[in-house]
Amino acid sequence: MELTRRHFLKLGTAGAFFSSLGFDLRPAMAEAKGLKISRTSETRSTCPYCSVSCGVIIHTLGDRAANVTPTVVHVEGDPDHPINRGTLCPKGASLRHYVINDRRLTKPLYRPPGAAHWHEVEWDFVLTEIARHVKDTRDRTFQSRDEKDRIVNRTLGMAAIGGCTDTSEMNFLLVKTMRALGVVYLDQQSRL
Amino acid sequence: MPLELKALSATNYPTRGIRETPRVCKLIDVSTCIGCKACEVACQEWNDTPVAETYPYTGSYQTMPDLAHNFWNLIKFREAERDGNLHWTMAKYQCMHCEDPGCLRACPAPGAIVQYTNGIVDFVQENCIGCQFCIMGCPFNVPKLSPRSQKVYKCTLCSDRVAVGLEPACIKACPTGCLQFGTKRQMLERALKRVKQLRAQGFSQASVYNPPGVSGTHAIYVLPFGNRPEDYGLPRDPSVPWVVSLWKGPMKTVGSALLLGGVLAAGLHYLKFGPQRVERKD
Amino acid sequence: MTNGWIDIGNSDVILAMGGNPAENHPCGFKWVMEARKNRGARLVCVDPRFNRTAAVSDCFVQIRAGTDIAFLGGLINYTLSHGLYHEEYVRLFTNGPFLVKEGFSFKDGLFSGYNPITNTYDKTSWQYEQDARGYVKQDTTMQDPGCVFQLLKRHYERYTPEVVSQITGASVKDFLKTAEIVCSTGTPDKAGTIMYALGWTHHSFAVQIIRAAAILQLLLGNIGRPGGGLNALRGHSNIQGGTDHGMAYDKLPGYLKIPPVSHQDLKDHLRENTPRALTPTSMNYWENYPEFFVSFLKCMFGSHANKENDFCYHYLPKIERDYSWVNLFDDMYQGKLEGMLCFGMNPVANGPHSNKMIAALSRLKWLVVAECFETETAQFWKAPGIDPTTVNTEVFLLPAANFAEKDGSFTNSARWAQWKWKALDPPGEARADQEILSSIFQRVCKLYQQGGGTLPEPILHLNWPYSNPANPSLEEIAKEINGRAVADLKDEKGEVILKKGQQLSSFAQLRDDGSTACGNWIYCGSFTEEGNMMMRRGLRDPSGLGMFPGWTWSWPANRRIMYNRASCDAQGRPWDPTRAAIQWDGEKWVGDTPDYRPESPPEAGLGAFLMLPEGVGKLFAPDFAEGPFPEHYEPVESPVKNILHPMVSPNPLAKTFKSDMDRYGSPEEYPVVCTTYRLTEHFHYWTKHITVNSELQPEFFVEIPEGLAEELGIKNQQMVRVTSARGSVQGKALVTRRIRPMAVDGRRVWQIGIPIHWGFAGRVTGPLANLLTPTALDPNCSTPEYKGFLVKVERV
Amino acid sequence: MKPKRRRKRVTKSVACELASHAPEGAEIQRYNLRERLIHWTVATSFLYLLLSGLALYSPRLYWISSLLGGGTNTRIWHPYAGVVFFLAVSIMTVNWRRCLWLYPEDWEWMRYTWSYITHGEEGVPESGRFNAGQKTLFWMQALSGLALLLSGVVLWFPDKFSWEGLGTEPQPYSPGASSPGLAGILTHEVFAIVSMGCITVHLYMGLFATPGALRAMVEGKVTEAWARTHHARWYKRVMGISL
Repeated sequence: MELTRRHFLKLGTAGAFFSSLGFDLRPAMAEAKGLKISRTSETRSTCPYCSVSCGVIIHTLGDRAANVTPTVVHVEGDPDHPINRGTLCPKGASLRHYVINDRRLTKPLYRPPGAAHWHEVEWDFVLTEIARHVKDTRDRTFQSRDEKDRIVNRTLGMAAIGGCTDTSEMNFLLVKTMRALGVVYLDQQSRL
Repeated sequence: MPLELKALSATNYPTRGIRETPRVCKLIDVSTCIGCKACEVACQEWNDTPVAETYPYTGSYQTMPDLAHNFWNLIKFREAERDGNLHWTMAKYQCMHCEDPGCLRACPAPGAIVQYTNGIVDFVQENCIGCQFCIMGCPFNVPKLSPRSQKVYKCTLCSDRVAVGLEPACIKACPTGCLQFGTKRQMLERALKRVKQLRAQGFSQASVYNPPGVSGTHAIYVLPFGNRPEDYGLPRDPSVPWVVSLWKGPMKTVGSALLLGGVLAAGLHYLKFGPQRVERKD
Repeated sequence: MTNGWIDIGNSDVILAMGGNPAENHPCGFKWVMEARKNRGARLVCVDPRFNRTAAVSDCFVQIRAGTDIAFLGGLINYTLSHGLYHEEYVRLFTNGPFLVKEGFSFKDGLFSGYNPITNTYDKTSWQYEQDARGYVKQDTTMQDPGCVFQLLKRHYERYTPEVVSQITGASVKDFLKTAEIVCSTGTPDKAGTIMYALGWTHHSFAVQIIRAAAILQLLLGNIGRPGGGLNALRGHSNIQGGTDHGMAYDKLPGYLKIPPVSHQDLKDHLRENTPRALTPTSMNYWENYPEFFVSFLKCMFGSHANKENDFCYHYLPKIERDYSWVNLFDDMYQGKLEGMLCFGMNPVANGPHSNKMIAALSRLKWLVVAECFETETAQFWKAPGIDPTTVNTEVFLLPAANFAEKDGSFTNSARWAQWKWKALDPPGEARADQEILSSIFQRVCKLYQQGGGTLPEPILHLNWPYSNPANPSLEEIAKEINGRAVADLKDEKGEVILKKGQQLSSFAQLRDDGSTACGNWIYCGSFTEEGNMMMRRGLRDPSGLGMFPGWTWSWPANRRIMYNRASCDAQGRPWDPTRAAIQWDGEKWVGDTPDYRPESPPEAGLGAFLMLPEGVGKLFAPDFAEGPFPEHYEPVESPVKNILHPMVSPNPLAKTFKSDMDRYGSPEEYPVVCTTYRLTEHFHYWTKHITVNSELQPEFFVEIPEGLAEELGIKNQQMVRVTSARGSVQGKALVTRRIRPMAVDGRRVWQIGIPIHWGFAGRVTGPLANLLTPTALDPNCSTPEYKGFLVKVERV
Repeated sequence: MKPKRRRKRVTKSVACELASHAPEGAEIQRYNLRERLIHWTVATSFLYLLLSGLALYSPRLYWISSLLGGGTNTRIWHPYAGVVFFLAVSIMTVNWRRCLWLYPEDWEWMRYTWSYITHGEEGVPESGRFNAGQKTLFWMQALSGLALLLSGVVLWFPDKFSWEGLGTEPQPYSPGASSPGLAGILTHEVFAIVSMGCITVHLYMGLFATPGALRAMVEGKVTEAWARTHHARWYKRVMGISL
């Protein structure tokens, strides 16, 4: 849900007039500093950190016109949110740096066995390789029946963990796909 | 809530405009501060004050020993034993926005420090000449010089936000309601109510910190142990340093009078006695 | 959480124990402050450290890490012996009047039925006396010595203030002060809440701590009431959603069970999971397990699932033992696994015994990590002290989008499923996790289609109804989770209530005949024909209690307070009219969504706890591993013997491991109790990548009490080394008065604290706290014992 | 001290300085090039200090900073000018230390100050190269200069001279009056006023009240009559007229 921010009138004249001898500084004083979020796009989101799940507003640069690549310029609490009512903790308040961060991963990385460094690779390569590994491991370690000849239909050589940092929908998809693959080693942060 | 000027540094002519604006105030209820530092981050985030890449460990939970040119809002952590009970006090520290600001009085650059009618004392870096007199004039040791820009910075009470009807960033962020914002009257009322509550809870010394030495401030505190402001990192009886008062007051007058008097005396002397001609004896 | 964050503002007494909400949930803690300011509520903090919650509490008591059951047992005893319990509530809404079978006993730290060889309990002697119809015999006067209430009294008699003090290290005075405040809410006009988090769950008897708290809250009549409840604060924004959607080895979405090996067909499984009502008034809602389970299978396998093939029951894997986290890594360490997919998780940092985690990972053939940042897990092969050339694991590190770069819902600990919107695209080539997962899965499908392989059907028959199979939209998945009618749904009169293909609006519409498909029954109603309920932003609050029924959507059925029937007396009138969750208006229950049959009059006396076969809250719970009543056991690594029963000192059922890396320390060698914790400035292992947070808390440190520092000659900011039986960490000392020495059983015991937020990957690095933590598990939920283990401290 | 010995030394010094002997009726060299260079260095730096100082001293005069390149430039260059000024004055002091020393006859002269001011020439003792008024003015100026330099350094580097900067315990709560910076402000202000007072007198005397004085400092020469009138004793010594 995006709301267009109200357009705040700029106060005073933007171009301040300085008389040559600096006698009158009043116009400069009367000019309010521009509000940095007055023309940003607002997106309602939820803080990804703790389980209070505070509402946050992400302010992105630009009005989403075709030629704009938005970046986050500010994050603030969502004052409408009944729990946090606009407030945030020091982690939520620094969310901008979580999104815009020079340490973010931007390329798939691959580390062959025994290598001491990462290799930048293409998506197609990693997806193909992973799919092959998944299938091979499943085929190799799939157990249809246990030692007592009971149907178990499970993949014992593969584990999947994760989810708590992601959406419920992603969690569901993870459970759905992993159970279909027969994975029994399935767990997440809730146990930790 | 448009900003209207009340006072400009180093300016003799009247600056006060005709619009009436409510006087704003920040209330810091120390008894509800959990030291989460949301205000510290909100301040940095809103004001885009970048931080250093290397960080010294202070040996306590406190972020840094003192305010900095790019850190205008600091929670001071102190462990104190009172009546056999351990108290871990956390109190936010920032510009107090004095009604009678020592910084503004000490500043020699016209318009580098302004006071709006709503009570906000703001530094206008475009006009700042970097002389640091404000630092000496401040009884709270708040303004800090940026080594890079050679200008002085401090909390603006988010004048840009307040001007368009938003609350300061720290106030908005504060999760526990320890920080509140409104008119000075409302905040004083609220503070007194809270003091009453605290006294009923056994904090017999609870009081409001609104130091009269600077004619009151636009950031006021509720202190559970109001008799010991030092425990919260606040000065006991802050006032504009007498040197600043003397310097910007009587001394300016007397000095100017003396100088002007000297020039006048010289003129008079010239008129009455004229120059001393050389004797022509030969 | 049984209640919710805002509801804490309705409390009179708040006990923060086993959690540090001021530090870890500041925005939720706001409501504690509101309660204090608006209601004059009192906040009690019980913790091993004087933390930020303690700083603003009315009463702080320091206890030794891992002695929570002793403290809570003391509170239970105080409540019972001083007659402070809410008697009518206990009679109406708990199993206090239930009679327990004759043979039940407790002696020397063990309940009846203990088998020392298998180290398990035979629970038959813990069952209720039943009458001819199979219903539980009751004594409503609660005087029968065999009734739960009397058994409870007897069990906790031993927890006198003196004993509590000896075990926990808190003084008798402090304990009594706490007890007086906490146990003051056993009256209809008072409500008290308990806030807990990982300080309780990180023990080898974690579940029993929470059980003890539940018993206390039931005795005080606080469950189901506004301002009451037992509130798990939880640690991650969507940990609740993850749990709800079955991200656990033994669960399926909606807390359905992954079939055990013993259930060889669907009928078995449904029968074994459909409980029988234990009282005539029990609603026993799990009775509907077949509806939920079949609808889930329909959702999974779509048209392939039909009655004839048991709805593809055998496409699901079966389990026969614990495959949870620590077992997973133990098996991995033993070389039993080949590969792992890891989405947004960092086991090296957050599992116990990091060194074992690293050793385990290096025995994998392949590892896939999808993350925003390069984590310790992704780069485990270059961890300090590891020679990368010796590690043969193939590692794929996939750049993932973060929260702002995708939409979807997070469910908070108050069960609110809240939709969020996408703000911008992921950076560079980063992709959303669902796209990564689907792309992998689609490729796996293709491989199976092309080259066959072992049992390809579950994969090829998996229902994949998304418009872009390689990148399903989360909205489509949300609709799938909610569920839809597979055929026209008709009511008893034969009238169509929902047409084929329409979204379901309530789990009451679920069928076990395959005519409905539902991904997660508890989320049924979250995305109906009216649209996405999780997007709602209504701010109406008719009750004035902060329930906000129009704000997003809360499971189950948009209910904000669980067990809310218990907030009213037998006649359906609220215990406290100023805080009415629901009430009977003569025709139906009004207020919050009732946790009850909406039209059932109070006179019908239907049980208030509708999910339980008992129909009432369980003071006595025969279904937990180590006993129906919580008993104090020492942590696996403890400085002292259990003074209640020295022969059974730690939890007899606690699970420990036997590999060469699993070592446990003795108090002689490791005399100091250590606990790990979070700081408010950091989030888990994420924010060490962020400058701002790293500035607020720049470095790993060790919180050491002043007296211990003096003994060891340590000054503030000096480097110290903390060593456990498993590893050691070095950091600067933070010498503080906030942790005090304790007299435990006549001995002086020191405690130290270690924050967890650092690791070897990040903008700022530091030692992993989990290098120290033990691999000891709770028998019920397999949570490791991160809190309260033994270390030694030295100056470097 | 023995006056006799001192006298002797002075005589020698003056003789040294005035090597060139002007013929009767012609002009006398009063200041050599080096002296004039130093004087004008002092004067220029003082003028800059005066203007920039005035800009910072009073808001009414802040406009002067515009002439000097703006407030920030004014603030930046003022202390450097101060250092130049102080160095030049130091050289001047060393050079003129003897002719600027206050001797017993100067104390005698001072008794006739009023008479000197009112041109009531009666009884004003003849003066040497500089009269006692000039000497006093110089010393006041030099001492102010020293005080301004010292206090100026404190104001130049306030962080170094804060309590923290000085290595003592931080005292952020003591009202600022006790901080070295504030002492600096007070000192700087007082001596700036003294200094400005002195310069007023000096300028008046040099530009208006004593025709020929400016020429002496520009061209270095004075007429014999001028010398006789204003510095009779000096004149006689230069001319070799016995005392």
